[in-house]
Amino acid sequence: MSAEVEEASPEYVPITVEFSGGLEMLFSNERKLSLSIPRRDKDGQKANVAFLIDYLCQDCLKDPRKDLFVLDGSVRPGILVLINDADWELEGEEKYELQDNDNILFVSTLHGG
Amino acid sequence: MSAEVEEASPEYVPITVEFSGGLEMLFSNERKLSLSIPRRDKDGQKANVAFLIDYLCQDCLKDPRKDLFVLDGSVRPGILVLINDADWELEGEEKYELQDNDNILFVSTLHGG
Amino acid sequence: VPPRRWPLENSEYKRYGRQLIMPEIGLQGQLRLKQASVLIVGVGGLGCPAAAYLVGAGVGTVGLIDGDVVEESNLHRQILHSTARVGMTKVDSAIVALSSLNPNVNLVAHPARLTPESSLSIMQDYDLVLDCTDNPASRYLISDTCVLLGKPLVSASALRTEGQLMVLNNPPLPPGGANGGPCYRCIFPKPPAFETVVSCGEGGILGPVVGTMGVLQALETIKVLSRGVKGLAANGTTSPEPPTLTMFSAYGSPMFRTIRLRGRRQTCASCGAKATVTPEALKSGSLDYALFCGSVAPVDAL
Amino acid sequence: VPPRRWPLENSEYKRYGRQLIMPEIGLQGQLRLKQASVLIVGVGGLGCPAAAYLVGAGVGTVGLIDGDVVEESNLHRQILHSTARVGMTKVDSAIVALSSLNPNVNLVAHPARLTPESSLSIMQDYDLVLDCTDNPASRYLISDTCVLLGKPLVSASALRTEGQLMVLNNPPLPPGGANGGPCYRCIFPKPPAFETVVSCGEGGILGPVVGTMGVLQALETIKVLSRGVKGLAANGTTSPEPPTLTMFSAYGSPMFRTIRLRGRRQTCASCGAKATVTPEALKSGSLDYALFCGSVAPVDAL
Ligand SMILES: [Zn+2]
Ligand SMILES: [Zn+2]
Repeated sequence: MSAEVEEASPEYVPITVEFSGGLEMLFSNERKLSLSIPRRDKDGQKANVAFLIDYLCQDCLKDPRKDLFVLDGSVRPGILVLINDADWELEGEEKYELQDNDNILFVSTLHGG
Repeated sequence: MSAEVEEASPEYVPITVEFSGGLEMLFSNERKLSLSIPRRDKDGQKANVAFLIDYLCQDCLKDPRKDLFVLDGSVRPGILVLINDADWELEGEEKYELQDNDNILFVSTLHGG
Repeated sequence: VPPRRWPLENSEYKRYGRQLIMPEIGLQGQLRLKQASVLIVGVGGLGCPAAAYLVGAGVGTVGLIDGDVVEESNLHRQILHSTARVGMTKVDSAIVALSSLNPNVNLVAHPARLTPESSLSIMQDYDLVLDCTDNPASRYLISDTCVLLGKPLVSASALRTEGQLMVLNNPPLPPGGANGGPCYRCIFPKPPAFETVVSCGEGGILGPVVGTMGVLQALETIKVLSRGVKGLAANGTTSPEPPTLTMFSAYGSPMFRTIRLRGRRQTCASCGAKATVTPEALKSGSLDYALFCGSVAPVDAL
Repeated sequence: VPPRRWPLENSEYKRYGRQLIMPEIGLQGQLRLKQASVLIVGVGGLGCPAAAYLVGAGVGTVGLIDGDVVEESNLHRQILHSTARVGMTKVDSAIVALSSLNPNVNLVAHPARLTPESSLSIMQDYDLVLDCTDNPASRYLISDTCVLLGKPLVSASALRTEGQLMVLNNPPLPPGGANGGPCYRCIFPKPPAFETVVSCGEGGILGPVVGTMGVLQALETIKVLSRGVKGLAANGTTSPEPPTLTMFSAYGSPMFRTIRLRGRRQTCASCGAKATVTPEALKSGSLDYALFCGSVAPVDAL
């Protein structure tokens, strides 16, 4: 499990990750995670949302149905990714570099009525 | 009118003030004001919410019915004061010292149904 | 009547199946709803949608209290009433609609105004109260009575394009119980000046605004009841959620805002350690709610 | 029919007075509501409360389309229907309730499923469409048709304890109009995998959750109509509010959250400059919504 450091650190970016619309079921029914993500990936690049998605799959997604979250290396169709309450397409999508205290929300679209 | 400076300054605290529940009618129907308040009052004390209320009455409240906002020097009964989305009683009420980028919300209670 | 020992009837599984299968409700929650009784004070813009969803959800007993009759100007927002029932009491009109939606719910009619003399005896039989009224005097009276009787209170209000929602006295500990939820007086110790109170008749009201608040009252009620309100009161645990005020503004951006509220006020006249609002004071009429709220037309306002 | 030159009748001033007196609506807004026509697609948990408040508010013409009949399992949340009307079409059942609430509204029945063959001809007569359906294939079909016809779309959905609300294609500029509001395909270019789509029957639904979303759809509709949707489309001004998604979670804290959405996607198959969704493609059936959404039961899902 990741360390739950709150304050800024030279090595880790503290962020909040949330799941909604049923996605929380894949993450042990946790709706909100406080995570500290390495600031750099193994190639020394700054951690971005693509890196976070990998990280979540490896460290947080215990459910065997990983393909309900990612498909072909990307977030599955029907899942909105929101960076600080804005559609990630407004922020650079997977290439957005994580900042301290960012909030990343993954929402599954609902279709019922 | 106050200067609408956004960045931090040694002399002014930038804050947002909002009105809701009908109170906006007293403030020229403005629901949201971006203000810069002097950091110190004339006695050199740090600007607090009491100071802000005085400031609003003098600089922003053009409506002659000032007594619908303050009464006997204090915010009128039936008006909630919220500091960063929390009841001001959780924050020290009138003595709360304004911080950069604080959000102060004045809400009139509604009674209709 | 002893509590039912057996789960639901077949037709109840069918009718409530869509909410039963959710972990948040489940069979246990549905049985709690069925065993529960709630009082809706005011069958207007808030009370109509609140009643519809509570009756739909299978709350066992729903009481309705209102002294008014249906008027044409109500119909744009008071969706249980109808054009043909203009002139009928709101309580009777609502019961026509509600019993046709779900005949399994025990509907109790109180076609009268709530008064300081009647509030204790009317409210004591219910587990939870919804404040769907439209004036400050009623709001203080209902809150005081809820504190005295140990009932949680789901309170909402609306005017023009805005609405407010709070769950009060939850958990409903006796006066002096510091871990109880705040009451209406904790949040608003002093009533507003009479001249600042605007009614929906004067200020106007957009139907879906008050409708949203009423449906949210039904939701909060179902949340409290399905968790087990009686257990909460008895074992003195704190509410699972800290007290909040949900603010709604139809033309705001965002439309909804959630405010953290204070807990109980130690000096509260109603729920504080030295409360002056007692059953005797209430019944004797020594607490003049209308005067307290600065009105000249005392009980008429209720 | 030329637009009415004279203001409202006396009984209309009485019935709509509480919303008329608000500056956000006013006489102008009320006349716009009266001259407007809206189509509600789906008369279930979303459509029932949405229809009630739109009919209450005096929208001139309200069309209802649904191919289902009322079932007992609907009644906990579909508050226009009744136990006695189980087995009746949802459209007819809703019309019974709505005409008794407000006989002045022209109610149009479409007791059928919306299909790619019928959607253009059914939707073209309306000013605005509410998506109150329950499956992805319908949602793409409705959005595509709204873009082709230049109609704003008020879309909501709900499941279990959560809901989502968006106003799409607002302003409703023609495909390629970059300042138009995003459509459903701009937000969700690819449909979800069929096996991840959970219906209310499978997943459950709490009545006031879907009820809140339906009432909010009525509110957004009234906001768009009373501002004057036709003017908006004609003069090509941008929407007064940037596009947002309102998310509701009954057990969340806070319960509501507002998300900023992207604008139109230049490459959108429906509203983009090189749109492939054309009236001809739609009518010819070459756009297989059910297949696109991965379903095996094509039009049945609509
Ligand atoms: Zn109190
Ligand atoms: Zn598009």
